[in-house]
Amino acid sequence: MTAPGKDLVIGVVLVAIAATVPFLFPVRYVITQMTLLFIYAIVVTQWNLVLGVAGIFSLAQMALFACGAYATAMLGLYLDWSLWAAMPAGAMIAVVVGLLIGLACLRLKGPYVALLTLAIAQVAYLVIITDTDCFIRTETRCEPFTGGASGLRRFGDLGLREWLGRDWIIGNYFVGLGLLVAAMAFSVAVARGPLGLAFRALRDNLGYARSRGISQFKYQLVVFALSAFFTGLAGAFYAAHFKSVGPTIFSFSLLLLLLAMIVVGGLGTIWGPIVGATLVMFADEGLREVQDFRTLGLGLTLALFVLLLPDGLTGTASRLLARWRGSGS
Amino acid sequence: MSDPLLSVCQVFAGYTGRDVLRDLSLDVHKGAFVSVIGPNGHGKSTLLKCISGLLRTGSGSIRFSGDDVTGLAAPAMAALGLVHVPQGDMLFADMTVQENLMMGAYLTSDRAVVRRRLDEVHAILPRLADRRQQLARTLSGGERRMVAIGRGLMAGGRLTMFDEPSLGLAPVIIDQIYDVMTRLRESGRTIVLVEENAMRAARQSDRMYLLDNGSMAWQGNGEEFLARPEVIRSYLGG
Amino acid sequence: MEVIVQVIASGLTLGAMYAVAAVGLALVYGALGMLNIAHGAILTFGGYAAFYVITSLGLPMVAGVAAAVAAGALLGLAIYVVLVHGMLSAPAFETNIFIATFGIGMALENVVLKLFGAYPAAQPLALDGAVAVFDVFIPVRNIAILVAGVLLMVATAWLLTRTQTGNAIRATAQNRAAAELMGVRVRWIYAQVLAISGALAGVSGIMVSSLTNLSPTMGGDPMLKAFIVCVVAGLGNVYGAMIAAIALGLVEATAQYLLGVRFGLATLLVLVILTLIWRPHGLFGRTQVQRL
Amino acid sequence: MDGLSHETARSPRPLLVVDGVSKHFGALAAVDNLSFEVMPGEVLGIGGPNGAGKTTLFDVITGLDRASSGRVLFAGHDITRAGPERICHAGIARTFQLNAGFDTLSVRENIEVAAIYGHVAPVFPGFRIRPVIRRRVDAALELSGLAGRAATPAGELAVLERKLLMVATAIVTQPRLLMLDEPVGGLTQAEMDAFVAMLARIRGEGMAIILIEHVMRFLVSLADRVLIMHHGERIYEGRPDDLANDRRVVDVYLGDGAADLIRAALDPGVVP
Repeated sequence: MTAPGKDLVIGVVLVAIAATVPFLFPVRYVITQMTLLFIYAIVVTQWNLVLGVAGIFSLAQMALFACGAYATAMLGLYLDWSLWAAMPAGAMIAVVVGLLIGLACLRLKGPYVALLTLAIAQVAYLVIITDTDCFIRTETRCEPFTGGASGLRRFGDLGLREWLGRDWIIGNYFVGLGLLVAAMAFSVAVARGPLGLAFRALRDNLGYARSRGISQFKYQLVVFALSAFFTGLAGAFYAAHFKSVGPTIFSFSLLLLLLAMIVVGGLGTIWGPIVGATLVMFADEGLREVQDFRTLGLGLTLALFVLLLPDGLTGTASRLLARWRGSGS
Repeated sequence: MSDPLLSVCQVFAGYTGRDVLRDLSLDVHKGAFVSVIGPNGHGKSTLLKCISGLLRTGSGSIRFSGDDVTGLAAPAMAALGLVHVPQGDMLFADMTVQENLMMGAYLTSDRAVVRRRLDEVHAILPRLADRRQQLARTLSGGERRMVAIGRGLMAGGRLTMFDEPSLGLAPVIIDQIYDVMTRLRESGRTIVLVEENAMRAARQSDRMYLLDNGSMAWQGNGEEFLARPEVIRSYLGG
Repeated sequence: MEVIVQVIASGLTLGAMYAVAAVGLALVYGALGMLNIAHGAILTFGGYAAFYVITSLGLPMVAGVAAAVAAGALLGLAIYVVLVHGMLSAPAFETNIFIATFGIGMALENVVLKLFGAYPAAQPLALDGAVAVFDVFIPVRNIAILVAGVLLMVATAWLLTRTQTGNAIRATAQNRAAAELMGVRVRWIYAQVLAISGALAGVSGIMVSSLTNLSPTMGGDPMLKAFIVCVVAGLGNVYGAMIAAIALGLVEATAQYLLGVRFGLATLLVLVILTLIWRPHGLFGRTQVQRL
Repeated sequence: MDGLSHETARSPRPLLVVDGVSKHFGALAAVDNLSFEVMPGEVLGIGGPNGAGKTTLFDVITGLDRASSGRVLFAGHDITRAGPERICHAGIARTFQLNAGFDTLSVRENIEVAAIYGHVAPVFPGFRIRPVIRRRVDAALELSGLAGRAATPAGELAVLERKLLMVATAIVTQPRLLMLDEPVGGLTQAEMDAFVAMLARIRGEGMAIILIEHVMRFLVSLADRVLIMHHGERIYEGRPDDLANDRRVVDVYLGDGAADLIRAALDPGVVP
C-alpha cells in the first residue's frame, strides 16, 4: 500500500474509534478528558512539525496556543464577537506571532533557539501575571486587560447548548475531533509532501539544502506560520470549550506533558505525536491514584525514553518492522 | 634485527560503510625516521588516527613496544608514550602558547622533567619562547604549526607521529619546519612522518611507504625512491 | 546618593548570586555542549540539604554548607552516570540531553516536594543584621552572598587556570580529540565538570534561599536568570558569564528600582531576546565556519 | 534572473567569469586575486595540494562564502553577492568534499527535494509532487545508477553511492555548470571508472563542469583544460597533457628537484 493510502486507513480507523466513545461511555468526565486529549493532540502534531520535522528546537508552542486562546477570549469579552468568528481570528493572530518568532530565530542554532523561545514565552507569561491595572470594572471587582493571574472568564461559548441542550458537551467533543482531524490531515499532507521534504532537508544539512535551492528564510517562516495556525486554533477552542483562559497554560508541567507526548510517540514521525498523546494521557489518568507522583513519573518517562528509545514508540516500531521485513525477504 | 617499536599488521579501518585502510601493514624500528607518502585522500591520516587510538580499527592488530595495543583509546596510547601531532594542528585555541605546550606534558608529573623539555622545545623552536603568553588563536599559520610540534615534543614520547607538518604553509616556513625535522632525526628520536610532498620526505627517510587507495603500493628507503622516477611519476597519474 | 548605593548593593548581590549559578551552567555547556535544565533542581536540593542538616539534624552551619556542596556534586555526578555517559556518542546529543535533563529536573523537583512539602521554609543558614554604608543599611546576608560569590568566582578561575584538572577541562572544551591525544581521559573530565557544576549549584541554592525562602520550585527563577546570563555572554563562556552576571544583576536592580520589582525579570528577558537577535552567539561568542 | 535561461549553450561568451577574486581569513589569503573563465560545455580541472584554496574558491563561487574582493559573473550576470539558493536557481550546482547528504531522507527523497526546489524557486510547492518532477527524478536515479537504492536512507549509503547521489541531486536541478569537489577521493580504481562513465553521460548533455581533484590521473583523463592552484594563486593553466612536464607543478607536488629527476629519467638523451 502507498504511504498516503496507509495514512488514510489509520486516520479513518482512529476517527471511527473516537466517534463511538461518547456513546459507549456517556460520562461527562470521560468526554471532557477526551476533548482535552484532542486539544493536546492538535498542539503536539503541530509542534512536531517544528521540533521534529524541521528540527527547530522551539519551546514557544504554548505561547502560540495562548495567543489563540487569549485572542479568542478577548475578542469575545471586549468586542462581543461570536466565538465562531473569534476562533479563526485567534488562529490568525497566532500565525502572525509565529512568523515573528520564526524571524527572531532565523540566525540562531540549536540551544539558542530553545532559550530564545523560552524567553519569549516567559515574557508573555510575566506580562499576563503582573498585569493588575484596572481595565474594566464589574459590579463586584475590577478586571485587568489580560485577566492577570486569575485569567479571563465570561466571554461566551460555542452556543451549542441552545441546540443540543445537555448534550452540548458531546457537540464540543465533535468540534474538537473535527479540528484534530483537520490538523492531522494538514500535518500529514505537509510532512509527507514537498514542504516536509524542504523542512527535513534544511534540518539534515543546512548548507547543502541551500545549495540545492531551498531558502532557509522562506521555509523556516513557513513552518512556524503553518504550525502556529492549528496551534492557535487549538488554543481558541480550548478557551471556547472551558469558557476560561488563565496563565496556567504557560506552566512548565504542561510543557513537560506535551513534550513527553511527542518524545514517547516519536519525534519527527507522522503518527507518533498522536500515539504519544493518547498513551501519555491514558497513563496520566491511570496514575490518578498516585497524583502526587505525576510529575516525577512524567519526568522520568521523558528521560528514559530519550536515553533508551530516542526514536519513540512509533519510530522504534517502524525500524524493527523494517528490519524484520528486511531479514524476511 | 630487533623487534620493531611499532608494528601495524594487516589493518582494515574506516568510517561508516567504507574501509579507508585495506590490509595495511607497516613496521617502525626504534630510532628510525619513517615516512608515509601518497596523494591526499588515500588513508595516510586515517592510518595515524588508527595507531593513536582516535579511530577504531576494523580488523588487524597493532603492537607497540611489544604489547598488543589494538583497540586502546587515545589517552591510553598517549600514556604508553605514543605522540600524535595531528593534521590541522588542533590547538587549544583559547589557551596561551605556554599552556598549549604544558598540555603536551599533561601525563608527566615530574616538574623538573617538564621544565627541561620546555627548555629543549624553546631551543628548537625559539619563536615559541617569544610568544609564550599569546593566545593560540591569534597566531599565524606557521606559528601554530610550531606550537603543535612543540606540544608533541613536550610529551617526550617514545614515538612521535607528524601528520603533514608542512601543510598549507609558505615555502620559507616549510623549510624551517623541515629544519626542525632534521634536528629531531639527528637527536635520535623515532619518527613517523606523513607527507604529500614525497621528494622532501625522501631526503630524510630511512624507510618510505607509499600509500595508494588505502593499501601499501611500494616501500623502500629514501634513496631507492629517488632512484625510481616511475614510482614518483605514478604519483601524478602520468 | 542613597538610592544609587542601594541599587548598586542589591545589583551586586543579585549578580554574585547569578554568577555562581551561571558559571556552573557555562562550565557544563562549554565542556560537553550540554544545556543542563536540571541545574535549577540541583540548586533546590542544595538549599534543602543545608536546611535538613541544620534544622532537622541540628548540626552546625558549616555542615550545612558541606551538605549542600555534597548533594549538588553527587546529583551532578549521578546525571553524568545515568544520562550523559550513555548518550554522549548517540546522535542529536544536544537536543536529547536538553529533553532528558528537563525531565530529570521536573522529577527532582517533585521529589523535593514529596520530601519537604509545598510550604516555604526559612533557610536557617542566613545571617541577620545590617551594615550602614553611606547611610544606607545593607543586610549582612547580602554582603555575605557578595563575598561568597566573589570567593567562588576566584576559586573557579583558580581551578580552571592554575590546576592540572582545570587545564584538562579547558583543553577538553576547546578541542576534545586533541585533549585525548594529550592523554586526557575525557569522560572522567566530563564527570568532574558535572560534579563541580552541581557543587556550585548547591551553594547557589543556599544563597537564593537565604534571600527568599526554601520552596520546591525555588530553582526555576535563578536557573532562568543563569541561562539569560549564559546566553548574553555566549554559551559556554565561563569568564563572560561572570561579567554578564554582575552586569545583569545591576541591570535588574536598576529596572526594579525604576520600573517596579515585577519588571525586573521581564527586562532581563527582553534584553536576552534583543541580544540574540542582534548577536546570535551572545556578546562574547564567536561564529564558527563549518565545512560540508 | 529570468534572462539567464534564454542563453544558448553555443554562445561564444564565457559561461563563468571569475574576475580577480580573493578570499581572506584574517591574515591568510585562501584565494589570492584569481581570475579564470569557463566556456559552455567545457570541463575545467582544478588541482593543487591540500590547503591551496580550491574548496574555498568553490564556496565563494556558489555563495556559501563571500569573496573579500573581486567579481563572479555567471552567464553575464553578477552573482558575487547572491546567496546559495539564487546561485543554484541561476544554474550552478555543486557537490561537496565531505559527501553531504540529507541523511534521514531516502535516496529518492534526496533527489526529489533538489528537483522541486533547485531549478526555479516554487512560489508554493504544493502538497503533491508533480508528475514532471517525478519523471526528472526517475531519470536522475537511472543516470546515477541508484535506482535500486531509491528507498534507502542516504545516511546508510557507502561512499561511492553518496558521491553518486550528490551528483544526481546536482544534475536534477538542471544546471548549466556542474562543480564537483573531489568527486573520486577515496574511491577504488573500479569505482573511479564507474564514476567517469557517469560523468561521460552527463557531458553528453552539454553541461560545463569544473572539478577539483587530487587524483591526477582522473583529472587529466577528464579535463579539457587544467588549472593548478597553490597558496590561493594559479601556478598553471593549460592542456592536461603538458601538466607533468611543468616544472612548477611537479615541484609543488613532489618537492624541489623532482622535475629534473623526472625529465632526466624520461629523456633518454640525458644521463642523470
